[in-house]
Amino acid sequence: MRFVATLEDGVEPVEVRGEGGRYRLTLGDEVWEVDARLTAQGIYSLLIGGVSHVAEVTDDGGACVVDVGDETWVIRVEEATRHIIRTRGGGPAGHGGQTLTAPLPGRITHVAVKPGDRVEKGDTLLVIEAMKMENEFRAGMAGTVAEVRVGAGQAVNAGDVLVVLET
Amino acid sequence: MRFVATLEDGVEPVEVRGEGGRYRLTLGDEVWEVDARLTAQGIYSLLIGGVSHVAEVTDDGGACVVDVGDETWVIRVEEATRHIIRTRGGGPAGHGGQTLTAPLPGRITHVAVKPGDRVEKGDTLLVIEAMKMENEFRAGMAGTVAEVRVGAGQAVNAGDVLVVLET
Amino acid sequence: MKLAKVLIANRGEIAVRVIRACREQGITPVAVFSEADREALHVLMADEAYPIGPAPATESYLRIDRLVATAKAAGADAVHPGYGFLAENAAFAEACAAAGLVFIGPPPAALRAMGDKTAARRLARTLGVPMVPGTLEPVASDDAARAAAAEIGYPLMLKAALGGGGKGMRLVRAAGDLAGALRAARSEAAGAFGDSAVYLERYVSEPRHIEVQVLADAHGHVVHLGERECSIQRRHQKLVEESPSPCVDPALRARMGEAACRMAKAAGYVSAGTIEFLVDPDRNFYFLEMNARLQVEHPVTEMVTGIDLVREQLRIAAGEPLGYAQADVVARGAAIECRINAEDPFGGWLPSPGTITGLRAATGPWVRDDSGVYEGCTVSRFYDTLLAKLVVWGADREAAIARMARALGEYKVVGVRTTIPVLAQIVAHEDFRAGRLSTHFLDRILPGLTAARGRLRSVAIIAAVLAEYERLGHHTLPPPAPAATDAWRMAFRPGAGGGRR
Amino acid sequence: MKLAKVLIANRGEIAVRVIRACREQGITPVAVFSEADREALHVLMADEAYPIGPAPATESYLRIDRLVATAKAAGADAVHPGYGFLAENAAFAEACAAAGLVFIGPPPAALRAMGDKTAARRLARTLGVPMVPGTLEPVASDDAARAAAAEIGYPLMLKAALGGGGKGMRLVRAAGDLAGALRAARSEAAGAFGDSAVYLERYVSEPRHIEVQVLADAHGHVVHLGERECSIQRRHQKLVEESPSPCVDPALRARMGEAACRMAKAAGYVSAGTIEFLVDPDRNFYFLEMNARLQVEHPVTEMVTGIDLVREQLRIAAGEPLGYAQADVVARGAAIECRINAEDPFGGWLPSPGTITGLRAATGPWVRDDSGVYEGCTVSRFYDTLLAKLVVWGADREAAIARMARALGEYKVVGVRTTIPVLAQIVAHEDFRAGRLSTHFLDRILPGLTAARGRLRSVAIIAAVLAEYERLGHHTLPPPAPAATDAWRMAFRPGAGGGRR
Repeated sequence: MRFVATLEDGVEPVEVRGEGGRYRLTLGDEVWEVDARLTAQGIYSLLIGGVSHVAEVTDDGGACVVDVGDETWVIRVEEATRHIIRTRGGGPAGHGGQTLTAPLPGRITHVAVKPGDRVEKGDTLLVIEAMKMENEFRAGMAGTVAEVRVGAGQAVNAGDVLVVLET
Repeated sequence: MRFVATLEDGVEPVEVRGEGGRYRLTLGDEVWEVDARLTAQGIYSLLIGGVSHVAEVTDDGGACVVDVGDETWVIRVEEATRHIIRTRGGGPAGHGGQTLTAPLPGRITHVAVKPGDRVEKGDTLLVIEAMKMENEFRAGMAGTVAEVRVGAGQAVNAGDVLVVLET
Repeated sequence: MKLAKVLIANRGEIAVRVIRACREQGITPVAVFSEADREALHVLMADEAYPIGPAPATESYLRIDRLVATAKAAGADAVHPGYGFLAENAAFAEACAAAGLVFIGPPPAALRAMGDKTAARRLARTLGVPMVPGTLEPVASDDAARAAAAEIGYPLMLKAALGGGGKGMRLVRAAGDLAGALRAARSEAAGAFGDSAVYLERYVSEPRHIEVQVLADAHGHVVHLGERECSIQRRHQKLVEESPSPCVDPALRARMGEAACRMAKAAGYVSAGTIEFLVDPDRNFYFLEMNARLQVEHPVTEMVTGIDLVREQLRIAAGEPLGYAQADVVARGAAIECRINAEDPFGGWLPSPGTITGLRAATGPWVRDDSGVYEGCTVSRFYDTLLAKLVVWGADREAAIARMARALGEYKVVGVRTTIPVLAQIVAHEDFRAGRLSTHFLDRILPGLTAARGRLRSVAIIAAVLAEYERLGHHTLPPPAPAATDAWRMAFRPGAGGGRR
Repeated sequence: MKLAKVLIANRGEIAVRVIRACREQGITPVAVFSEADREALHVLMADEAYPIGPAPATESYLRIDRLVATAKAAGADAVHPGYGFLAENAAFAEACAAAGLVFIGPPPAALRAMGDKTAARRLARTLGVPMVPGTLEPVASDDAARAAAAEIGYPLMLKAALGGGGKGMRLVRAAGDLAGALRAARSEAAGAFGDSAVYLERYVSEPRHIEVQVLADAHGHVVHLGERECSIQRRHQKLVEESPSPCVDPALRARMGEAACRMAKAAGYVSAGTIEFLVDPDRNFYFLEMNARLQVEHPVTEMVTGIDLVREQLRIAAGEPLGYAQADVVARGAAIECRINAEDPFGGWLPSPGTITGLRAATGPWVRDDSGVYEGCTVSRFYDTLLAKLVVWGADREAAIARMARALGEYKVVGVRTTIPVLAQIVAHEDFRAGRLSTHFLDRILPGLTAARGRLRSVAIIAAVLAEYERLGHHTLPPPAPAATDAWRMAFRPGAGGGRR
């Protein structure tokens, strides 16, 4: 079975064969023989050429966060055909803007912008309070505030759209 | 919903009402208000009148083994109607014999009896080796050996019938 | 008097810590919980647990009325406040006393005396305990500030009189910056503490934060239990603590300890408390403030002295004398604590609430895990990010560091992001290993720390791909627990007369 | 020489223990595993792990050829044997040496000397170390036995010369029973050890089993680390151990320690070893045997002395000198170990293999869990029943007992039966609390111990009924981790403009 792994630093085609704990994976032109076991929910034991790895794999909104040894990787894995379909034509067209979604649940304690405001990259947009910490969110680009969907004092869930910027 | 709990020391009718973590149970003529949560597989948190209990419930061949505080109880729980059907007529007729089944997986290291042998209560029937320990099994009653289904050196699974005695 | 039942007015790891101490002393521990905490570890571990209100702390853990009423209804004879929440709240201590409950902490007067920073500094000056040169009282005017500043010299610090947590603080490098800094500090102090008073202090470069643990009974006996170095901080949040401090020798320890005991005695202090000092690169120490509570980082002191601080708090609250003198307090080896917080150190330190879907805590020789969570539990957005404190002991600092590195490598938390990876990098840092610390250490190294990357890239891809391969269900991995039984089933010969029940 | 990579020829908790020590010393730990152990904890924790054969130990963990070949192939420079399996096997030590691998243990000659009980007893006599009065050599004939018995006096013990684990032992109460007992003991010894030789020893009533830990380097330095009391045994299997022994005072400790060091020196012993003594009610001590390995119960010695025994083994194997003398070994407080075995103490002590479906180990202040298992792992029927060793330290014995009671209460294992409930009853027993111990203690109290019953009967019924109620799916319990998020979702107002991604 063919997959494509998309990492921050590149895209890797991966082929997998095998079952029942014994696998042969081809990454680029490297072949890896892997003895893999799921030892607990999300915790994999991999033996590769005698070297023992324990990898924690957490689903994070469609991507995998993989902790192995002292390293952390965010990897999106897709079936090869699905990857091709998704990326054909360069993916969703750039919409020339930026949407700030809440990365964690919390309470909005401060909103610094209103629709129509001009912001520079790094300007504070709003502050979310969670776990007794105030977390400031800044504009990732210069632009104009198109929408502000939340108000101070309001509770938000992770993933909620907060502010939409347009170039 | 009505259940019957069968313990070593008695049979208790139990009625349960409620859902979503809040229950009212009637045991005999006692009423218990229980706030119950499953905190992990088989581990329940019960708050009863402010008293906090953590109960481990393990399935053991149809019965529950319940560990709570420093106590261990083996309890068979049935829906009331099922209990009535099972016990109507006094349950399965006494067959006037005894069947020794393997209580754990292991290897038979010694068989002390053969079909036709007369045994007294407490006589050794066979020995199962498991986890580096030799475990001797004795006759629970006097009788005659009707069947010996295993031989020395043989591996057995938990639940396998080993020896059948007849009175 | 003997304490029979203690209500713990707290949650998380410190509630669990106190529950354990109670149980070991034969005291019945009673937990309280907000609506968000019904399944929290402290609720599961206590003998009794009572709801005290909705999730926000202001409606539950900070509700003096409900806590006192619950303690009375449960028949508790004492209340342990833990740290944070109401631990240093004199009104809470008084409400407990009024209801006939023993407050396990200092008397209200000592709480008030220590809560007022200016009063505490005045006491220190009276006692001849060194302080960073500065104005004892808040400066009344800009002119007064200018005059004082000229005497203290630049750079200097402006600090809010009622401050804490870095708010209302400003570094002033030169005379020209003073006026603007005063305005900013006063405004911030007014906003944060309702009082705009600020005072001036000489700026100490590369300071270390070192604190001394004291124990005082109700009979006038006071001992100190040596120091903790807490210089590794981020935004005034301690992340790694240790005892002893690599920069404190026996002579300095004796002087700091003596000063701390003098402060505690003069304040009429009772119970466990901490005197915080700032230590400059020339090993001069200066009084900062007193913490009238058990500290988060108390375990490192426990591991080196062998003295159980919560047990001592319970004994002292019951009126027992300490029963030992300063010479009986003997430290052995070195201990380090790392705070495992639900934060994403490589993602802007954002808090990471959620469900802990996988958890394997470090354990084994000389590893102590003071945790408030378990696999399957929820990390609520309503409370602070501290999940667990990982503490190790070693025969010397080097052994303790090696053990901490080992333990951090074992500690696995799945489902929420934690500080573990950055803690591992701190513990491996050459400056940390050499004991070259200051409160700027973390700010200095953090920009250079990133998630370790490289060596295990292919392994990470393999794990991710196999997880997806399995999720698609085409070729499942062996289930979590097969092996012996399966092999066994194959070896079983049904023809030999065996039959399943 | 510096050790860089060590193969651990063992499994379970001791393999994990050695892996941890290696990692803390910067040594690469290499695991081996049988087919039953692919997912065992030691495989997950090691840097490397290699298969060595099928599940039965005779085809894997006892295969000297495969272990040596694996160590060489992996590039290890040393082998740690743990305890059990090949730990005291001189042929294994020699095979390692022949392959250029450092064997982390005593030299083969010392292994052979200590493995031969008669030779060890002869050495003890030569050195003037007290022994239970008896025949040094096996008795050649019934007549010789009768003559010796008359001199020793009745009651007396017959013991197999090559014995162990209680096999080939017989208590003889009177002269008339001697001939029959001789026949039985010889036959049992021949069957168990391939040698029918037996010797006679005076019977000591109410003996205590107390052993002394020694450390010896390759440069002739030997120190002892005090004693462990291991009197709580069932069928010669230790269940609870502690250090110090409640019956040993400093003078007795010094005499036993001196005798132990004398034995170790005379035997040319190197590495960690143990001299077992029997102590009678008048506090006379008698040499029993020497264990030329790390003992299961070594952690209690570690907790009171602060000395890491596995680290010392690694250092000694690398040729380093101890670097400290007897006076530097200082014990503090008291430590207790409880063995958590997969056995059903209230079901005839049957082994309980299976899958651990739920696990919450005890932790917190001064609690050490040396475990070889994790939640989800399989307890194989092929190996011994030891799952974990729960160890606590306290400032004194009373504090340690209270802490152990607390820790046993926290320890939850679901899926297999364990010794935890009976350990809790032992630790609560008044004779244990008073330190009134002998090797008969457990046999005496076990018949009176039953699963605690009564107080929680209704609660147990409630839990069982709710589990069934939930299983039937009519009214499910809240899932393991909701609370905050759910409450949160209700508080969320979608009308205010929020939308889910």
